[in-house]
Amino acid sequence: MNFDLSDEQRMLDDSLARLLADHADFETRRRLSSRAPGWSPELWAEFARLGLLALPFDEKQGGIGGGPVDTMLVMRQLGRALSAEPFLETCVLAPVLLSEDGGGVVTALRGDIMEGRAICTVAARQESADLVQAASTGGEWRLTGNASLVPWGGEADWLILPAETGKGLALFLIEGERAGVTRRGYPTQDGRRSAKITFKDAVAQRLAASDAGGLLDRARATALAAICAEAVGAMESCLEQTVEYLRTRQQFGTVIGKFQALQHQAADMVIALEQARSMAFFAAMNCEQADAALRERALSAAKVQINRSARSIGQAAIQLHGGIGMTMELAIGHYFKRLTMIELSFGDLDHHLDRLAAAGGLAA
Amino acid sequence: MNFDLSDEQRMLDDSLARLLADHADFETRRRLSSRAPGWSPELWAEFARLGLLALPFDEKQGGIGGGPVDTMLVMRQLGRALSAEPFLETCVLAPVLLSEDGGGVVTALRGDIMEGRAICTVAARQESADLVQAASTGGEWRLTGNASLVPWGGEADWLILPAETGKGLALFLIEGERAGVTRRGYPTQDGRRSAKITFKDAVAQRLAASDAGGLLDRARATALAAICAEAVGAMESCLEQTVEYLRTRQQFGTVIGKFQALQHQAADMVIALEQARSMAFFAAMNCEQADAALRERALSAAKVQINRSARSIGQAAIQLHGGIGMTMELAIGHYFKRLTMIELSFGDLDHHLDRLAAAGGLAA
Amino acid sequence: MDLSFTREEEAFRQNVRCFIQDNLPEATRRHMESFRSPTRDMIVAWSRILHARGWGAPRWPAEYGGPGWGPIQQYIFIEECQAAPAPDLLSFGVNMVGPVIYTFGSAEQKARYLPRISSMEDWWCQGFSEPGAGSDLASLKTRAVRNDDGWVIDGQKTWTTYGQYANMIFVLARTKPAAKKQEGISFFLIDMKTPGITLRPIQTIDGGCEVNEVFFDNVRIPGDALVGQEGKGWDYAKFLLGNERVGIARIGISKGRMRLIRDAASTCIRDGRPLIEHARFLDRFIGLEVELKALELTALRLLAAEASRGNSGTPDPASSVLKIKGAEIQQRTSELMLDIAGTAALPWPQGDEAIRALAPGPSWADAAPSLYFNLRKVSIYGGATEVQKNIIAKLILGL
Amino acid sequence: MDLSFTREEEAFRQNVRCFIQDNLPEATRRHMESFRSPTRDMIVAWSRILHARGWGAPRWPAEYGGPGWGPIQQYIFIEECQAAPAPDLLSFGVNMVGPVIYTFGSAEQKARYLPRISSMEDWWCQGFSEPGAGSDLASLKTRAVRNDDGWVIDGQKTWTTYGQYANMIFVLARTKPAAKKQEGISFFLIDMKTPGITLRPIQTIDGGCEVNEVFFDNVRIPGDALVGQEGKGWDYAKFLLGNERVGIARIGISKGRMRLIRDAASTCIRDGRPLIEHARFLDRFIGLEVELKALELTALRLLAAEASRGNSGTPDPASSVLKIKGAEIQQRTSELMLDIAGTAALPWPQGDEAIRALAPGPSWADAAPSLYFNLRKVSIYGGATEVQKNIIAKLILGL
Repeated sequence: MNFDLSDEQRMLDDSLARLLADHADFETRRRLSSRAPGWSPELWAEFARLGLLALPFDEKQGGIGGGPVDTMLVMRQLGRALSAEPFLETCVLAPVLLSEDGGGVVTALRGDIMEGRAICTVAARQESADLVQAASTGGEWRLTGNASLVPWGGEADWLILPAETGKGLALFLIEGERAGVTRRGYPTQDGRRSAKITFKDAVAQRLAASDAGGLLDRARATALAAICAEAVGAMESCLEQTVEYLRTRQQFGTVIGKFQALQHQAADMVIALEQARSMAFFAAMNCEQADAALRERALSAAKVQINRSARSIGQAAIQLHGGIGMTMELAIGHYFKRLTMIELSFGDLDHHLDRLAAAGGLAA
Repeated sequence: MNFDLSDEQRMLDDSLARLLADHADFETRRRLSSRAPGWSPELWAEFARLGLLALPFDEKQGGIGGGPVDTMLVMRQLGRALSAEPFLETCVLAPVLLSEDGGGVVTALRGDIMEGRAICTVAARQESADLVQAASTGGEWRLTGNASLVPWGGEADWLILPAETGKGLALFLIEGERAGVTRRGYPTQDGRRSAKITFKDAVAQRLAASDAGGLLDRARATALAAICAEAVGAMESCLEQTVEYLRTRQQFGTVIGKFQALQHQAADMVIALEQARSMAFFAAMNCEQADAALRERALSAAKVQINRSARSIGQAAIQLHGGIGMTMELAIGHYFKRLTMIELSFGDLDHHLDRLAAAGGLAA
Repeated sequence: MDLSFTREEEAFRQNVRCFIQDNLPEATRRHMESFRSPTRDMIVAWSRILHARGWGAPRWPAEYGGPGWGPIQQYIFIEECQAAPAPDLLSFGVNMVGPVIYTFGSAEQKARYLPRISSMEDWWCQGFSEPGAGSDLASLKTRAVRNDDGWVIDGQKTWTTYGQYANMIFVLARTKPAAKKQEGISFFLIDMKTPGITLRPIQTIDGGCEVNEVFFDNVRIPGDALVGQEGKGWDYAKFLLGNERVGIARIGISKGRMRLIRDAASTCIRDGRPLIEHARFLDRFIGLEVELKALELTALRLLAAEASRGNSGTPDPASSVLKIKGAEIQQRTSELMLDIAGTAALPWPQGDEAIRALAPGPSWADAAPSLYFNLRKVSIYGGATEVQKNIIAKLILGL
Repeated sequence: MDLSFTREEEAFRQNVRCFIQDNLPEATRRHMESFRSPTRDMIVAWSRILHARGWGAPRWPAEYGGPGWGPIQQYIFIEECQAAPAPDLLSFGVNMVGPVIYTFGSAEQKARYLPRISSMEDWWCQGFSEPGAGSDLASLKTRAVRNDDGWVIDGQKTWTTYGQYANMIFVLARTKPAAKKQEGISFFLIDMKTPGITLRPIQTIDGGCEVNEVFFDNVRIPGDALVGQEGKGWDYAKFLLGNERVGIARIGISKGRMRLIRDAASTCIRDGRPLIEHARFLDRFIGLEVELKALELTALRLLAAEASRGNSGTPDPASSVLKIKGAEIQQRTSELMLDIAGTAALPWPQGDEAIRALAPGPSWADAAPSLYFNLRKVSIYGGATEVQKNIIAKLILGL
């Protein structure tokens, strides 16, 4: 066991941090979030130049072959910078779902993603109301149904989604602008965008996958670990902003960071952050675990801790900022909102507690 | 609605407070608790002189006819003084259970209780393992079975308990020293005493009761409200002792009560106490409520709050005292222990949350 | 000691309830039931309905146009309104500046302002906080300099709720710059249309623009804008804030919200069962019900104590308990709602019904996170939780 | 970065586990499993078993008789011992005074004491706290005055755990009364049989007498009782306490206790079902499991960081996180046990098996409240939670 970064990892981490510091300051971020697409295509191009977009793809497929630790590093930095770029969808979920398909379209798409030419999102919600039907006629698959709350669904070039074929679940790939696809995008609470997508006899390509459900679960697990790391980055930033505020804000003739009651609340934030950080590591350690039961248990435990820490750190950050923390003008509120939405993503607290309870606990 | 005491109540409250201040200081209390009976017969005699022991009995039966508010006042003072006198059993539970019986033995017992000559306890646990069997032969009722955790069971002159007659539950009265009764007393965690009692063909008197189960429930409700008030008294004292300690203990060159983090913990104790105080009132308001469902819901809500406040106040009191709070030499630890045992008495937190859940909530 | 409501009190409650049932506009009720803030028009319309009934200033003595109710009646009235749920009366008028005016104001100020407050002809807002004076209100910097026929105000206020709707503002300003912090502060009543006053809305994290910055640039006001004595403004402000602390616990609102939460959780199906039947949710719901019941009784105890000793003018420090716990409970109700909404809380339609229709979940789902974000303020404003704990430690415990 | 244990580390764990399984006396294991503190004899016997295997001082470097393990191995070893559950090695010897002696002591002190520590021939206890110097340890008053051939100690220590079993005590005493608080304190090694030392046991609220007051009345000790330099005692004490902070989180003990709690809750039937299947209990259990897993990884991260940068001698302030959270988790495990025991926790048999048999519930039921009461200490000793938060605020956050 060691927690040291390799030289490559350290370099990646540093370069990304610098890149984000240069291109993703809070004011830029705010301006971007006010209209579609909601992220910065320029920054995305920089991601491509940095090799970030090739990171999670297999070396055999022309990628860099990064593992969960690399994803964790990247997502943490994105979390720190409140990045809204669709990395999670395009470079964490999609690579797993595309991984078993060696066909021409997919190979081309992989290339496009790695070079920053294509954004690919995934409709991976587990709610049954969202299940799309797929019918095969004349060698063509056609999709009919609705997918709601698809992140960047209105803006992505490509969309991957599970659909029911009548003979079980399969994965499909479809272009965003395809005939029969209606996309209605809208803003979300955290300054990002989502969409409701309606399919009506829309021609789609079935992805090769020996076990579509299993592959989807693996993709979700990888994404869950990734979003835990994003949350840790956001929490780190919350803590830093709060400490900076405590160090500078004057009330009652002194900086408020001298008040012991506030110091202790900040100390509680440190503790919650350390616990969350540990469980983000735990998620990364376990998200590629072959034993699905062990994997899901570990990931649920991680999300439980992340959610609890996110809630307490987010709330404390606002409380310690006082009124100014309630305004859209300061970054801290945006972090709080993003953390709240991360809590709800890939299963909320109840979902993961239920999963652990059904398994009889973490150590069962 | 008004929360003012009547003149009589104010007088009772004051006299009792003075009496306890004179007779029930902590050192006396500690000495008493080290051996049976565990309480002070002298103080009990003073209770009788004060009219305390006649308080809960009906005026028709020679008592004073006090209500739940009077009981609340008394129990709060007993809680403040950490009194171990068996008032709850003899003067809260027993009067209800005896209330429907006008026979000679019971009339005499009531008189003896009011004049301080008899201690009467009640085996009122709801656990089925404790159900005693009653058999009627030749006009006599004989009890067989075990009763565990009977408060002051080894010392009381009389014992009331429910038993199964074969035709339903009935209430029985029996002398402690009766043939066929084996009593094995032992100390409890809060410096009081309890007993396991074994009955073997022990002759007992059946108490008149139109509905023994209902009467028992009413007695338990009255006792639950009473113990809530005792808890409030104990919590008040915990807070006072803690504040006094914070005002006098010096560390880092100042009294520790100047540290804001400790001040805020003390403020949290105030909040928990006020909430508990309110729910002790709520329990008193509702313990004689005729609608059993409403009554039980209200009492469960009260006990939930009392338990939560008791736990947080007790723990905070020890924490704020530091090491010295961990010792038997200081009163505070004894209060903490008593509060912990009150949490477990007449239904713990789980029991009352379950009851509220089964009823669909407090307002359902 | 009588711990239940008297027959008269119960009859009073029934009377109030019936009036609200018959007179609260249905659209307003429905809007409030979907966990949204009332609009300006809803507040004005409802205030005028109450005023027509003589209930436009429920806490005021009869001589100033109030109904002359005691604290228990006032409490019942407010609880019934909040549970309806009806919009709150505008606190800045009836609960804040009104009592200051009738307690410390001149005869002329009383005659001019009080009727217009209870009839909601004037919309008042508050000019207390400043960018550098939040919890530490006494460090405020806005200046009022005397000139020939009045005062000239310069400075900046912030967190002025509903400033955009207001035609009047009450302001704390420093009239003696050299005096010690709390001294030399005076209390002014100012017409918002006076030249030199400008407003800048502040968008908060729930997406709303309830609050504003207010700038005073060489604002000339008449001499009779001053309330009471020059330099006594701090005392009047303390009186005002103390008055508000029982109401600020928002117990009636929390009770009404708990009822709506129960309804929502009864219709929201998770894993084949209504959410309200899930043990974890029910436990949290019940835990909150118990705390809220306890808080309600704590408030009643405080009111009863006030009723039997008479209002001393200075707030009972125990009201800090109400403020802290009331804030905590309000925040926890919004967390329950967020949990009911689940992922349906993600979209941010900002009032666009077409977008709302695209999202899964109940129609109020987007209101849940907004409320959750918005209610972070309740442990910050009106004396932050930390400040209230300082008050308890100092004034109740003597630490 | 490699976030799993290496094959070598897993093999090491297996090796340790087998040794414990084969060598831990069955009666000791059973005693520990009923949530009771080990007796003196159990501690001594088990320490000697480990010592015979060469593991009597698991954290020490090889040159002083330790096994020369790295931090991860040390962690695995301690975790396996605590999970067994085996008695802890006596911390005052191996983890506290031992490292002080081999880091700051003279060659002669090392030779004399270290072997007797790892073999448990000496039982060490701690003389740090005083009645007026708890959290504020630096205000201690015990004096050491130099005389011809040594020192004379006068004063009073308290909270001396297991003082009744000890033959040696390490003591902080003031050698320069005029110096500033932290200065002028020195560190001494003292034989408990020296005339003038008396002990008074302190009974704690769990009923135990683990701790003692120790009185020093004109106690004459030799010159070589001083460790390192005169006046540097405060630095040595900080080194000692910092060393202890990772271990003080008692993660292995909490893990072992969680296993026992799971077993207990699986056999305890409530309303016809094992308690572990009740949603509320299971939620609390799982919540604690998650926190404990997180804390374990936090500890490993700290150890790994230490392993890769080398022990600097000064404790990482992040170890305060471990101390706070470790204490909280220990306390919460005991609350879970209390809840399992329910009313069966009421009797207080104080070791009397006949009384224990009279009470309902499992045989460990009376140990539950004792443990609950006893573990209140863990957020007080070794730097109270409040002091640790001060450290975090100051040293990590720079506030």
